[in-house]
Amino acid sequence: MLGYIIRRLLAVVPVMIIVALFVFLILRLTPGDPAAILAGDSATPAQLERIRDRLGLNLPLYEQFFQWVRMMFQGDLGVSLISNTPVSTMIGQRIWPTLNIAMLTIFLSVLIAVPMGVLAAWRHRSWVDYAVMSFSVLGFSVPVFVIGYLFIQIFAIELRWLPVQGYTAPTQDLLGFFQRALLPSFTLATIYVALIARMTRASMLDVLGEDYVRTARAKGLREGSILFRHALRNAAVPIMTIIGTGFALLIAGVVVTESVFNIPGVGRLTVDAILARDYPVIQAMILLTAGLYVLVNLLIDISYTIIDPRIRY
Amino acid sequence: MAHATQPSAAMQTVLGMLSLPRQWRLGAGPMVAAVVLFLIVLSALLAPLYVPYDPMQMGSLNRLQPASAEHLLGTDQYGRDLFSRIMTGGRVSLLIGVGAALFSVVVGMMIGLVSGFFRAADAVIMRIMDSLMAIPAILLAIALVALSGPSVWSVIVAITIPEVPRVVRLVRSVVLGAREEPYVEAAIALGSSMPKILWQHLMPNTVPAMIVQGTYICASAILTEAILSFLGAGVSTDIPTWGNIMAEGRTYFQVKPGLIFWTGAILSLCILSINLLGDAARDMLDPRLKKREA
Amino acid sequence: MMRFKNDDKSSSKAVLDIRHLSVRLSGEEGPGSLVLDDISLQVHEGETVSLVGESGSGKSVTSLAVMGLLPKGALEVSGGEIDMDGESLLTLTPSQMRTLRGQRMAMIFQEPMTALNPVMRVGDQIAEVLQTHRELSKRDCRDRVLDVMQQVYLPDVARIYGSYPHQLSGGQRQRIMIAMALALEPKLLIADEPTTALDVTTQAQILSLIAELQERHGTAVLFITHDMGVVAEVSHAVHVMKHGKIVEQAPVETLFRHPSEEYTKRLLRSVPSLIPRGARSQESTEPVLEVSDMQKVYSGGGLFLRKPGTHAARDINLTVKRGQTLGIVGESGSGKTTVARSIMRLIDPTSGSIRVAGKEVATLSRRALRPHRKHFQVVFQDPFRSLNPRWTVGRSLVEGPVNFGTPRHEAYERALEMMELVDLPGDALERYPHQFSGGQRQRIAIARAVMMRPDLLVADEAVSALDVSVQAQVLDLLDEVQARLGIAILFITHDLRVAAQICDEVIVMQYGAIVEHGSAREVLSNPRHDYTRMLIGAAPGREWDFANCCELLSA
Amino acid sequence: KSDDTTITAVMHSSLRVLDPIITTAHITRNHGYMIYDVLLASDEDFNPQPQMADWEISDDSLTYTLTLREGLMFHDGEVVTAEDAVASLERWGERDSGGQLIFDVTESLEATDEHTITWTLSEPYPPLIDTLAKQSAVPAFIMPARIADTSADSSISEHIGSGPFRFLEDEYEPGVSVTYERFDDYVPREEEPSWMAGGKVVNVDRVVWTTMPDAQTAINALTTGEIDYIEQVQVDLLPILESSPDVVVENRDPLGYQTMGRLNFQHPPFDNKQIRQAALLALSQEDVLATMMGDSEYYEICGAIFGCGTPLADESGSESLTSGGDPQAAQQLLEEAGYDGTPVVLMQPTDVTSLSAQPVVAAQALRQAGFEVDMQPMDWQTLVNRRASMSAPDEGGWNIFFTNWMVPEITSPLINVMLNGRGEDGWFGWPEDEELEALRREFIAAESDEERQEAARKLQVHTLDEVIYIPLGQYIMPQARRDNITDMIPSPVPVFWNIDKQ
Ligand SMILES: Nc1ncnc2c1ncn2[C@@H]1O[C@H](COP(=O)(O)OP(=O)(O)OP(=O)(O)O)[C@@H](O)[C@H]1O
Ligand SMILES: Nc1ncnc2c1ncn2[C@@H]1O[C@H](COP(=O)(O)OP(=O)(O)OP(=O)(O)O)[C@@H](O)[C@H]1O
Ligand SMILES: [Mg+2]
Ligand SMILES: [Mg+2]
Repeated sequence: MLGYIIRRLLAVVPVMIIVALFVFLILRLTPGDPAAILAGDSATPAQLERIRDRLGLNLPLYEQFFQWVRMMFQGDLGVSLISNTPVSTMIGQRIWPTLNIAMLTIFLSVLIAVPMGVLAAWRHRSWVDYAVMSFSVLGFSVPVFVIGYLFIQIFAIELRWLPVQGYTAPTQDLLGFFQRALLPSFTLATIYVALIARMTRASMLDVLGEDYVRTARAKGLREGSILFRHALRNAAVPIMTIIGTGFALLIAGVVVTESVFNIPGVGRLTVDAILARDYPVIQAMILLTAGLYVLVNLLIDISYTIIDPRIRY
Repeated sequence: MAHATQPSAAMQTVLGMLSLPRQWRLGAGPMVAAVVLFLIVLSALLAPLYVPYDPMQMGSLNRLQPASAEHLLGTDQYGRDLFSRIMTGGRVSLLIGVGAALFSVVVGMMIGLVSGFFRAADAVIMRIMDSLMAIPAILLAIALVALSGPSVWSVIVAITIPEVPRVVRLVRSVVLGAREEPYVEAAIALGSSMPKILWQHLMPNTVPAMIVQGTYICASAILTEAILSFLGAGVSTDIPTWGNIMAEGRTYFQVKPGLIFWTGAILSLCILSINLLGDAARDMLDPRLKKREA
Repeated sequence: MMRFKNDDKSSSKAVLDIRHLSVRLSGEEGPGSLVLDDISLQVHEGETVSLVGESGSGKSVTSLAVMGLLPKGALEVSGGEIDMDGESLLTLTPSQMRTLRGQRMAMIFQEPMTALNPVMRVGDQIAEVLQTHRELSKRDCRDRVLDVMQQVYLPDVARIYGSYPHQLSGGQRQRIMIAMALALEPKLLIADEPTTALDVTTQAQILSLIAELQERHGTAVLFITHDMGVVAEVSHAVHVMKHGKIVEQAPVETLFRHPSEEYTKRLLRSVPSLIPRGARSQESTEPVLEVSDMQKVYSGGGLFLRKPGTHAARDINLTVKRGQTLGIVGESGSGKTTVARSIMRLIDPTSGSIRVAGKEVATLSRRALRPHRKHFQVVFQDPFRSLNPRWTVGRSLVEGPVNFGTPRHEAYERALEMMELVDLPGDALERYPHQFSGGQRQRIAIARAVMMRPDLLVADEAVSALDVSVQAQVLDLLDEVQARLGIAILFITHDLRVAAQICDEVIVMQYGAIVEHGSAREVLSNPRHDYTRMLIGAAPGREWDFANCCELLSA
Repeated sequence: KSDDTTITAVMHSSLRVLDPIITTAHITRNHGYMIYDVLLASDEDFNPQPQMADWEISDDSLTYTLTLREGLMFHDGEVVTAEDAVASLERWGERDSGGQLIFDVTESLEATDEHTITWTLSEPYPPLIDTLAKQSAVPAFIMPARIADTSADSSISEHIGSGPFRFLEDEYEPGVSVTYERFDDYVPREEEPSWMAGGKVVNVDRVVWTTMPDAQTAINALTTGEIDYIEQVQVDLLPILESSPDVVVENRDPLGYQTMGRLNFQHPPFDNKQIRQAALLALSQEDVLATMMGDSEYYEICGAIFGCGTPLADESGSESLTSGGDPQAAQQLLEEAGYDGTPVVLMQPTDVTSLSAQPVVAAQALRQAGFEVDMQPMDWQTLVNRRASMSAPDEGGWNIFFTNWMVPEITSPLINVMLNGRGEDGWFGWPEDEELEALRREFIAAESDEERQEAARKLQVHTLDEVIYIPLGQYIMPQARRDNITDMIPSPVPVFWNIDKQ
């Protein structure tokens, strides 16, 4: 197992290389020109050309690539083409809000969704089941911003319990963090709750008919421990996967929610960078997410072996 | 939906006439769902025949009208008839939603089965998936459009590619457990080929998860399409799609909530039906559940 | 001299009282057919009542009905009453039922593989019973569990406590089930074929354990088994079931000496004799299976630190010739299944050579092995899980032949024939595995393997769940196929009677190694190794001639 | 520091480029006005006024002497010298198109002493003072010489000016927020503030510019008082604010924006003058503006290429545009011109709200007039890239796109980049038009206001006749503030001096 973990961690390197190459190619294939956004509307072609030279955008592709890779190996993520700030500083500022909110969201989602799904499976085709399904349908098909606006309207504007927008770091003011992170987290959580609850239900239904559930009943266990200790654990692998990939998605940043609640996270950073073709920022962001994904996925994979001892790699 | 029971009965007879095996006949709930879905698809397909206005016809003096006899659901910010737009919008949206869900599930399923079953392939495939997962859909969409021009298909592909690794992970996770089941060993002992074991023994285990994930992808693709359109990487924003109507309606959320409400309602109805059908399908696939029916 | 239990318990308090119980299939359209038809039986304090009879006759369903655990939506009680200690069980609320279960009534399920939670350590699964019903500290609880595990004669309890079900042998799992049921010393114990996977010595120990429990607590035991020897030794009274009805009931001695019903007589006649049959003429010397110096060590796993492995098979050497049957008997957990699975290449042997029909298979890749699969087939020890729960039985049956080119309809026809041969109705092909009884599933598994017409058949406890008459029928079937096709059979069993009747040669295993090897006659009537002697000495009902309803003359 | 007054303002976009010389982005220009000062500035009557310096013009109009006033200091504590000003002007001159014209006729630009800048020309250039004082697109901001020495093609990396606010580098998060602090050593002029001219007296301690990508959120935050000010409110969202008594909605900028369309002269069908005219005839300002803005209070139909409400405004030749379009005439003209149905590639930027309606309305109008229209959606960056492509429309080129200008950016032929007839050297669309060039020269040479007006009128007529570009009218984006924010100066650039927070 230890060997496996080490092998997986080492695999970060090829993953990064694939991602780097891929991203680099995609970016250079996409039309758009950071020089143009730098210079604004009334720049002349000659001026643009000079800026492009200056930014190194006129070098041959492979040279740009190797230069970038070389810098990466020296731990230098480069400088934003647009704002001229070091990319590491920019990401450093932006990653924490996203991470913190992602963790809160996943925590809330799991807390709410798993019992919901278990209940729905337990009371298959009862009103609980249908209620969970209706909630999930809404969670899937109502755009996030609508949920966000509704929360804001109710909790921030009508009731004035929580602020409308913004972000406070938990290290700075824990209460402030929760006040500002609660609405966005719940907003994000709706879709995850929907997804996780459905998955839990689906997975539990498979398990509840198994003989060992009957054995557990024969032992006189309470329904709760039958469901959560015996059945849920057997159903947990796909649920864990959904939670894991959900978390991975969240740490990549979720643009719409970040916009609605004005959270300075990496989601907006990435989209802004893509729209401005700020290559170093995009490249660094994607590499970072790739790295995080490798890590999260490794954790998911390890969790499988803990949940289900029959799973071996 | 009050009148939906009648066509349901009719459908029952039709199915009866087709003399489908009994286990393929649906209960009342799924039956209604099937009919509703059928009606939605049909009304989207036939929209050009019956909608009162050209869904792209603007009237600058007609902006954001409330519902009236003239405009059943009012008009949008360009003075276009909302009813006509919503009904027509289903065409592109359903294509994208269903297309993206189908593609990602099918592709993800194949890769996931192989990856989950063969330890040797797993390491390589999953690392490629990890890499794919990191590419943002937006970027992909912009690049794809640049390469092949804007079209519904590039939207579907752009949405599908980042979705595939997640499906793969899910399928693989189910397979990792299922491959240890004795009946898989039994199949090996009976000389079943790998494709057969993957497809016939292991795949059905993934169906419940795939139904959940598939409906989710379907819905989220319909909504994501709007985001891509707004980056110019999708279908043109004046072509109505449910995603576009809602995304454009975002600004008018408080001024004219109908833009989002009605579109959201029909989308929800659609997803609800798909969900009900999915549940029915999974129950059909699981003999133990079928028996547990009340 | 056979000693039946003659102390009459019918005067003591009835712990379990079943009156006119009927259970039927519940379906969407109207009331389904009856699975249990007007069953009545009583078990008194300290009494052991055996339930024997045809496989699929409703023995397990009866016990599930008592426990209130009939599968929802599939089976339901349609009439009658079940009382425990005078309390009507059918009217209890779920939570009242819950307090009864585990504490005052416990059940040992028929198929331990599926009845144990695959993702929980078995020790914890036992501990759970204690934690639910008793206030115990963690430490005490663990000690108590280890203690119970020792009582059921599990070896190496510390390792087994931390093992998962799939890491245990069939008999070990079964003992876990037993430990779980006995942990709280219940008032009523329902044991549904609790010893099918146990070798006779262990079986004897478990049976005396139960007897001891009865002595101390006056536990009432409802004992379901196919092993007439066991019935003869443990029961006070016997009920014989057929087609969902109780056809005969009598005190044990009466039943064995003077069976009245034709079915009972037939049943008793079918009990195989312990005396090995005469050696068959050896036509062929062509070896179908040759195993030499095979070893298997299961690695220990562990998240970070590798735990020590289990050496489950050591230096295994054996040969099976065409048309010959080689029996493997031995202690539970001695590595029999391991040997079988290695031969089938379902697990990779650690070292050694395995040749099937002249082909070295120990080192072949899975892919390269596939074309050879039709030459050797296996019947698994746990038939339920070896059938895909989502597939109809028919589909499972034709899978193999279709893989090797038989047209589907032809394979179906053959499957239909096979159903008849193993005494299952033809409509069984359209049903799903969970709708069958344990013995029925086992027959399906046998049918599936035989359908393939292999050169080598590995049968791991293939007839343990069958009532003796069906068992006889299946054994005949095997015999016949063997005669016709010259199949070589590797037959793993705990039932020495069965071994005596069908094996040409017998291997005795203990602690992963072969301790004795010889012709069946030699090994069974003239054992040399201590362990073999012990084994034979422990065979239940050794002194009784079931077919003739009297003591064996030689005994 | 808790009793500091801070104004939190949501600006129209996020500040990501910090160098006000390298880019023409409005937000960066606004940032420039916060931390830098200018030598001369224009007041609300478009008249140049002294700001950092006074000026004198020699009688032969060839020598300009600018004298810095006392007390000017950079944020790093250094005194502002003429050297700094010269270096800054030179860098500006490389980037600004108006500046380039001056440097084309410059003989020398020198710091003759610590406070005096002497600018000698080789031939008279009447608009020099106006150009130095203009407030858009690239004002001549003054920065320390060491920073101004940076090449005009790379961004500066130090942000030190002599303006009324200091830039707090540590608190800057690109794309999120910028924080400015009052520069205590700034010495304002005595005069009343008027647009960019006059005394810049700062009454608050800090100004924070944040970006809120979601307009709805910004409005909600304003109603709850989490922010103080929104620079631009989408007109459609104004009804939401009606119910908030402590929020004031008003027009700060009297001029607003001009929206316009540009055709590609290099490729068919718009290489044909008649077809260009047909396109112009097909369009109606009313339709475009109403669709864009909804409420007619916030737009103005205006046929003047230099923008209405400006000194050179003149609406000759724009009758069809301003009176609802003339599809019949367009159709007829199109037929006469022998339009062969070549599809017109119309680029539609989808991620810029203020530009998403024009293409849609125009496409509909053009189709009605008989054009084949191929409207292609794309993000603004792709558009910016593509409009620079001179390839044929079906090979990655284009035929029409739309954009908006702040009116001060187009008020005169000197700064209006579209009035350039030098073909491939000119602005996207690349008309080759000798007459246009001649008219522009005539304007530059004009000595009196009358001559200038006349030249401008000729340009107006010529521009619409040749369809150099199509003005589609003017619109205003109202601003919203909490009512405790007072005394904000009306101006095209939102300024944070003079403003107070109660
Ligand atoms: N879930 C079910 N659905 C339908 N039929 C069932 C179900 N479970 C059991 N049966 C049927 O009920 C009958 C009695 O089954 P039961 O398991 O009680 O037999 P049994 O006497 O225990 O047999 P065995 O000795 O083989 O275990 C069988 O014919 C079986 O096919
Ligand atoms: N997957 C495994 N991992 C670790 N140990 C195992 C595993 N499978 C079996 N064992 C151990 O190997 C030994 C031999 O097991 P095996 O199943 O071969 O016994 P058996 O002879 O078939 O016993 P029984 O008669 O009880 O079925 C047992 O002690 C068991 O605990
Ligand atoms: Mg049974
Ligand atoms: Mg075994």
